[in-house]
Amino acid sequence: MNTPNLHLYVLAAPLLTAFAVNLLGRVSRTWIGPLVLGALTFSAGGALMTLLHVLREGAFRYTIGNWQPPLGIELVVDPLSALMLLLVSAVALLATSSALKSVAHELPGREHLFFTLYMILIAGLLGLVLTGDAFNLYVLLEITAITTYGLIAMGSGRAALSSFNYIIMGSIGACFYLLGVGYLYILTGTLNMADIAQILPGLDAPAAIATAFAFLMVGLWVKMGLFPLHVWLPNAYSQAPTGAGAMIAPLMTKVTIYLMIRVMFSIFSPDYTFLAHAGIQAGIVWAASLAIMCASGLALAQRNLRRMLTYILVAEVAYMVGGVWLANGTGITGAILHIVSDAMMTLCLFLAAAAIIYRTGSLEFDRLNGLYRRMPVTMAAFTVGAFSMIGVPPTCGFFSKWYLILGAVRAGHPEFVTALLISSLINAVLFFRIIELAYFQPASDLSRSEPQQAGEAPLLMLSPLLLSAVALVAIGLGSGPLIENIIRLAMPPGFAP
Amino acid sequence: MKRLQEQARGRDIGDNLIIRTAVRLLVPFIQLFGLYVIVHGHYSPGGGFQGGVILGASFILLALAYDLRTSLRFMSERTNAILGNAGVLIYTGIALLCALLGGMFLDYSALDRLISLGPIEWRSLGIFLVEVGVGTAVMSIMVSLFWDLGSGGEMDEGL
Amino acid sequence: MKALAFLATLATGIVLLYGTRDFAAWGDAASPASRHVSPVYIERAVKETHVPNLVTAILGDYRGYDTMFETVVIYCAGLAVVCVLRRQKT
Amino acid sequence: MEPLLSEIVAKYNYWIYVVLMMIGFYAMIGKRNLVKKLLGMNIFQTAIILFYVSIGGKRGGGIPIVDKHAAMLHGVDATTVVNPLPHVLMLTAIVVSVSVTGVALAILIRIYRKYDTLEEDEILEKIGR
Repeated sequence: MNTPNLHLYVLAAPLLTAFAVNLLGRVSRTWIGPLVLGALTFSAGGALMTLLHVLREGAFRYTIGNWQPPLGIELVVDPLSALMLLLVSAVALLATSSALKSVAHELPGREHLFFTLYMILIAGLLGLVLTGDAFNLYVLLEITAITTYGLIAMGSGRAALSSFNYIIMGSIGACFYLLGVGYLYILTGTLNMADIAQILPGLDAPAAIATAFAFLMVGLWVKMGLFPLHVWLPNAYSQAPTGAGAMIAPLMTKVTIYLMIRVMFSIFSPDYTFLAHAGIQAGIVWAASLAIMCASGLALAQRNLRRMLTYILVAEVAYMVGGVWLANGTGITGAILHIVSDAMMTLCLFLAAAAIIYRTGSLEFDRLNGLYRRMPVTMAAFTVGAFSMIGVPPTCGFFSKWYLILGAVRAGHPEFVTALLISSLINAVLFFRIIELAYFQPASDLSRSEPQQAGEAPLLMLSPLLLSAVALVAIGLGSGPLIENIIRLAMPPGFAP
Repeated sequence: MKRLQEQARGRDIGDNLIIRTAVRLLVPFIQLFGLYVIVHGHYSPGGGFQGGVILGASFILLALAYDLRTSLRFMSERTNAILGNAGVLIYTGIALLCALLGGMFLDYSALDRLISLGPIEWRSLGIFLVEVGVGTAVMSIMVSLFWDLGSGGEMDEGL
Repeated sequence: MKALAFLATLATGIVLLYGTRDFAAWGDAASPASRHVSPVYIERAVKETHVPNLVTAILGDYRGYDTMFETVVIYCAGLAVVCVLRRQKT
Repeated sequence: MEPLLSEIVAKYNYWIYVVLMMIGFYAMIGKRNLVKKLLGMNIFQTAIILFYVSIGGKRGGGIPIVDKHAAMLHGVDATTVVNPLPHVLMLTAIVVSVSVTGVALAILIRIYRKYDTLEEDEILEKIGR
């Protein structure tokens, strides 16, 4: 099955399934599960084959509609995007099988609406990973945004207000991005990333190029929730329905960081990004270091597991932004490896949170008492995820952090090293507090009286959780070959791990 | 939402013989014009979005002049949802069909292998087909947006 | 808060205007945007697609991928509104 | 003063869009009423649409619909037709903006149902209580 269109079938499968889910789900709910899981399994398999194909034969470009690149829209399938394709489809597959249970529990009667939006969101993320056209990127960014607004607003409590704030911030981000693309279009007359990259160095327009670069970057930073621009993120992600949160949280920010890497290296050259404006590169690393510390500090103040996780997520975003802006091969390797490992560990922790919420109905810290006795398997997986977040050796969190720290040392940014170490320390405090609560404290009488509290989560939630925990260790142990065989090829020209 | 609806009912908005008659006369022509804008998109300003919005506006006008139930009588919620899905499916289906027939994604000239018309004619026809899909989807979504926003999701009286 | 918002707005506006310094004057037929890709569209679209309305030709064919996702966007919007507004049937 | 004035006159389209953009952006981040924020978003997006459409402008250019037979026989002179690409892009952006506005309005209706107000301060007060 080695067709040239395979990577597009990966994208088309969830998209077409979304419509099928909407049509058939009205008739009968039983169709939804098999359809969704089948399509995503197909996507994950296709993504794996695409990655193998790229590794074997090298990167290739694909023109939609058979129009030559500056005219038509071009897709870029290089090792980095193929890796992201596999990551997105695998994470989506794991998150979905857990979401099937929790959505039936939280939103009864609206599963078909939920999963239609959900599948389109996955298709949008896969499209974002593949695209090689600056404007197409905006359209896909808006697809992922609109589906996310809808999914978040389906949550209960303050979800509607959080979703509205997200709409305002997300629109600012997208509009800034669009302005940046407009400036580049005026200067170059094309929207194709590779074509822009070819024309830009020959232009004599420093002010306009700098403006375009600034607006593209700020737009993406708003979208990914880099620290001072993060205000919408914790509310939105922690109040979404658990099924949606478990996919949005691991993927949205990571894919946006991937887009930032694309913009920095595929539209602009590394030379321009890092060297054209003195002080910018060092300034952003400083800002990222501050962001890590502030976000970690804010995480300490939270009293709800999912809110705490979202603040850790904000800190992790700053890890990766800082890692990319370290401007050396080791830092960028660390950032790319951290995209993979952070997606997996966020997935693992959010899936554990989903399982806990499915059984106990709450994630407040004082309700977590005695969870190890009641849900041993869930909490074991949670512990693996927590260790990875802290950076304990056999898990992948350690290796990516190691590369980030090594990169920071080589680039001479002690403040970034300090921030990473302090943040790891804070993570250790955060997670050991929970582990202490859940392991040593006896179950409170309050929760004992509830009928639902006994036992583990259902198998459909438990198996993706365990798989993601195993994946954390596997990626950790296999990080050497991963870097050697994939990430080394995915580096921008002129950088080596 | 309920309070606003009470107010609207108290002032008899739209409950006017002239408006109702005029709307009843206008709606078929608006729909005809919408169809014209969709199918004539190749030769004059227009296309799927514009025509779809005009078609949707005709139903919205009905809902404004009468009430929401009247427009639901002309097009049920179920039909509307199926039309919306069908519109998007036409587009994505054609895109996928091109790929399955051995061309690139969205390469309409690949459809030539299905019925032989010549690749360039197929490009023209392909554009037309997707515009029809877009028009259907946009009409259905515009109507459903109005129904939902106008009645606060209740699908009863509307504004 | 308001002052901060005003300052941010002002800064954004100034940066945007500063960026326009390098642009060609409005309506200049020799500007890069009118020279690089768009003439190719104008000259070849009719021959390659048999559609005299260039906007339709580009929308439906050259950039059909964008348009496909744009249709999906509006479909999502309709669905999201239903998701948000319809009350749960109890 | 003289060079600045001639600069403004030559590129007045950018000045207009920047002013509109600033109005919208200020409303989005400075206003406390949720509907005003949404209106600000619409103004912002309109500004961007104007910006793009003005890029496509060409002095002496006609509409981007050509005579099919003449074009097939003799080809088209690119300078006589405005740039159609920004128009296409903005059709997409308009649809996106309509969609976002629709979703935002739906969410506002839900917020109003729950809190009975659309002033951000009052909502936050009600949540705090």
